[in-house]
Amino acid sequence: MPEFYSPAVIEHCRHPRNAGRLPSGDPDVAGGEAGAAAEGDLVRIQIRVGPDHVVREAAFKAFGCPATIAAASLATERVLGQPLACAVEFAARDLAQALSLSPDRAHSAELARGALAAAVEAFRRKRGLDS
Amino acid sequence: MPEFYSPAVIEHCRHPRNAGRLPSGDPDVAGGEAGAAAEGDLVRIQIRVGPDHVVREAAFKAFGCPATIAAASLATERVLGQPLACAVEFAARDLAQALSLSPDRAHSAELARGALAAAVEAFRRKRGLDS
Amino acid sequence: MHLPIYLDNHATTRCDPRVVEAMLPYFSEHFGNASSVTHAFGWRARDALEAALGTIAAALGADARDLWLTSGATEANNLALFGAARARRGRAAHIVTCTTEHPSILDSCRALEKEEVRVSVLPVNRAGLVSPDAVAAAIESDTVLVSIAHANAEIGVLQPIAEIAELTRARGVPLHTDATQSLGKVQVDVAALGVDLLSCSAHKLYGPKGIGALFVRRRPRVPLVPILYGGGSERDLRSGTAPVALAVGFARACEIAVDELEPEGLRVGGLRDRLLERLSSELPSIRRNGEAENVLPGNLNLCFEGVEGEALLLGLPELALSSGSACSSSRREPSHVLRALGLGRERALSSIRFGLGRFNTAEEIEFAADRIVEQVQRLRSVSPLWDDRRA
Amino acid sequence: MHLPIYLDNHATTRCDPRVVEAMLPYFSEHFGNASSVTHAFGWRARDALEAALGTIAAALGADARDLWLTSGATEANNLALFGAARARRGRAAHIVTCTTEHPSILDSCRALEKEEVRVSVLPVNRAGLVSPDAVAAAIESDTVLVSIAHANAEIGVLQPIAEIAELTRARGVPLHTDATQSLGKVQVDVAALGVDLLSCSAHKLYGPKGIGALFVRRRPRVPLVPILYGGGSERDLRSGTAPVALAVGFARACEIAVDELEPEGLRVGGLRDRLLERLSSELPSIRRNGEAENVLPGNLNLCFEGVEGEALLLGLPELALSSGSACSSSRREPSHVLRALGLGRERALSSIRFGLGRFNTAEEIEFAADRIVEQVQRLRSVSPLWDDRRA
Ligand SMILES: Cc1ncc(COP(=O)(O)O)c(C=O)c1O
Ligand SMILES: Cc1ncc(COP(=O)(O)O)c(C=O)c1O
Repeated sequence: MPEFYSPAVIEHCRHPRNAGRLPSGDPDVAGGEAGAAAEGDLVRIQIRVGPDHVVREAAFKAFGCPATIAAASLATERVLGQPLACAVEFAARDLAQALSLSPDRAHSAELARGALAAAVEAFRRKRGLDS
Repeated sequence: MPEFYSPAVIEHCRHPRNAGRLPSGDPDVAGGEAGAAAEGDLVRIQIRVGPDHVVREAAFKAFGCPATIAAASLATERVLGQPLACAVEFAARDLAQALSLSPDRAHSAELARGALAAAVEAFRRKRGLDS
Repeated sequence: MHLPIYLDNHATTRCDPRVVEAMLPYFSEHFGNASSVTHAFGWRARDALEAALGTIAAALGADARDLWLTSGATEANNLALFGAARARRGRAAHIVTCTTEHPSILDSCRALEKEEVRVSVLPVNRAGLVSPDAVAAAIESDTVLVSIAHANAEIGVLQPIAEIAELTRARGVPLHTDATQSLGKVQVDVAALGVDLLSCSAHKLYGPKGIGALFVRRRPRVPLVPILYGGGSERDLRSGTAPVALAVGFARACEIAVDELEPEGLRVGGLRDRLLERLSSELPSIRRNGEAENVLPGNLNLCFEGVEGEALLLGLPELALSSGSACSSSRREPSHVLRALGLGRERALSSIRFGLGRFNTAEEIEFAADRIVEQVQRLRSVSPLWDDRRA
Repeated sequence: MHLPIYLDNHATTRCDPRVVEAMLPYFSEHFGNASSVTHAFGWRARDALEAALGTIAAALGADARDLWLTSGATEANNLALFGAARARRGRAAHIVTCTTEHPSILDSCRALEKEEVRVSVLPVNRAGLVSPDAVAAAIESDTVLVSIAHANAEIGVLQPIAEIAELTRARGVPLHTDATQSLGKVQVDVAALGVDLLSCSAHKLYGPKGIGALFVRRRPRVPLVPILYGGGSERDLRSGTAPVALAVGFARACEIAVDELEPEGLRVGGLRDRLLERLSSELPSIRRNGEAENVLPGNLNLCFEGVEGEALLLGLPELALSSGSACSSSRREPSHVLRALGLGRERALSSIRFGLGRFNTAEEIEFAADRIVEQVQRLRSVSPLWDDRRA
């Protein structure tokens, strides 16, 4: 699909970073999801957050078009080392641009951001932090 | 035009028999015509009739499609040696068939017959014969 | 083995070198216009055209006089539908078709609705089959045409055309079938099928793109008006300079396909079965879409649960495959055919169409199976749906 | 010298070997479907198609996005006329054209009249020219299209399109021109001509039969509805699998024609002038039909008084010539174009159309002249009309 997808999308889709799952029972792990399989895209992202509130580990699973898989992959890569407070902003800003997504695939970046935001939110809730 | 025209038409059109004119002033010569240039076909046939009322010579001029030229040519060939009384019948019978004319070119045979009939008629009139 | 391996023979096919060879002299040597009646270039062209029409017609069990060349099956389908509807000249008209038809049928129907033609689009069952009884029941007093494809372009299923024909004939309604995918792959005979109109296209059977045909039965004659006018006689259904070289190519393509129909059907069907066997034995949770019995030999439409089709194709650059019909895969809409079978969006988007054909080899199929198994496994390991299913 | 000599280049042309060479790889090697977006076969086809569209558009001074490939000029003309008329969706519509148009225009108009579209068919003068003022005067408030061919297929005369365009533009009415005969022979530029729609066909400029195009200006956009539906998007004017090989051939044909336009125009025009010079110096009473100034370089339409055209052609088996337009010469109807010039049936039937082209040589023209002089003399010696004239 070089026709539709940038080299970055192709690279991430063929060699996803951080694909997999973290043990959801761990107290420092939380996850979120966005999308719906019935709609054709589902992204799940988990994060492990250090005591310093910095994201130490991330993992994703995605069902969807190559752009969706790539966006999730790139988001988990970028979120590493980010303080929780601005993790979503840092990781998800300009995802669409970084992957050169065409406007009709911008939705994919939104899903990655949504799943990440949900994971951060879930972590806060789990820890009783204010969001 | 092998597509439309039989070998007989092609042969007669490329090598017409008896093309030309007889001296119309001669007392034993008479001519007739059929068709109209404005309609796309004009056939003139002249005959020279012997004292025995047998056609001794014939000539034609034709403007029209190959079938018309061929029909006139064949008619002048066939009429030679025919007694005036049955000249038209003998010369013009089955002209269309002899030339394998398609139904939409049957008109050509009609013109040759018409011109020949007119020539016979003109001869009769010229000589004061009953028609 | 040449990569990528072409497995998209429903979209189009490689022009058979024997077809190209047959066409070649008609470009620069015998290049006349078949309607030039005054010289040898024209006669030669017309002879070639008539011989070609005869050969194509013979492949359909039809008479050459009942065959109209078109620019492809799209035009043939449009001619059948618009031609039949407009022949009513403004009087009420009704058409019966089904949900799994090609866009050249369904979009034409939509356009006809703007011309006040009523259209009944019948459902199909899970197998992709339309019910002959439903067709019969849908016929109204002003039905001008029933149009049901012979073989479907995505799931390859063969509709019970002969059965439908019995019912339409009893009601006096003309039956059209789009045989674009079936011609040259399975037996196609207008008498056996009992159809009044039939569309086909050369490029689906190893012929050139840009030529197809519509068969129009003369007795009883189906009333049709042309969609292209220009110099034909009153009863001509199609005007325009006949593309003689393409017609010759189409004819040669038919000839080869008919000659090799049985052995090729077995060979290609065997490759398809082998592919299915390998994939289903090495991968859990794959499902075949559509009827499994009455299917084109080269067709296989599979749903790989938990794996999105485009992502899978991106992992398979060595294989030329389609995740839907060629026409719709630029938008990310799940195939209307798969949806018509009752598949949800997810399952439809997880499906891949395999179209095996004349030039595929056993070696290619083994290679393809290896790669597909590997990629499906890899993507499933990334898939949240696969997680859920295992849970 | 190869016999018969082809002098019927208005009917169709020999596909240039360079064109065939360009097409060849797109039959069996790069054979993909340009709408297959999921694999390299499709991308390659789409790239080739887009490059071809660019080249064809450039030959017209147009933008590739304004160009729609069709199966030929017949389809392009039908699309322009039906498309414009039906875009009115049942509201009153009126079309202006002229008597010397190709049957694909005139027959379409006749069919449109059955759909309640009014058509004004303007006369031409003795030279074959339509009057721009008459066009302007014919425009009504509901005129949806003016359609006047750029060059006539029988007498080669070039209409004053740019002048007409000024008047139609002032009235806000789209102008269509059928440039089938002119493209590749004389300069054709949509901006210079000022047209909104333009039809052309590859096989008239040494390209393959079965492909043509309609240029449709986007700004201001001419409202058109398609005549072929099927899988295209809402704004697509044409559906159906694009014949990539033919498009590549069409493009190559345009490229060559544009490259060689001037020298070839001079060369072919020179051959034509030489033929005319020889015939008119060696034969009395021959008359040229149509305008003598603004004519296609390869066109010569001559009336040989007293000699019927078909009979003359039968005497000239070494020459491939037409006694009328290719489309109508199977019925023995005098050319509607010649009749439109005011020629009587006799004179029209005594006319021969010469279409000289790229592959004609000076040697061929001398040979042709020899044979024609000989045969005209022979047939005049058999002609009663010739007798009368001499009398
Ligand atoms: C079933 C079916 N009908 C019609 C068509 C259209 O054929 P063509 O490309 O010849 O217009 C196709 C292929 O695209 C098809 O698969
Ligand atoms: C002026 C003109 N318009 C249209 C056509 C039709 O072109 P095509 O053969 O591409 O349908 C022709 C030739 O036949 C023509 O000469």
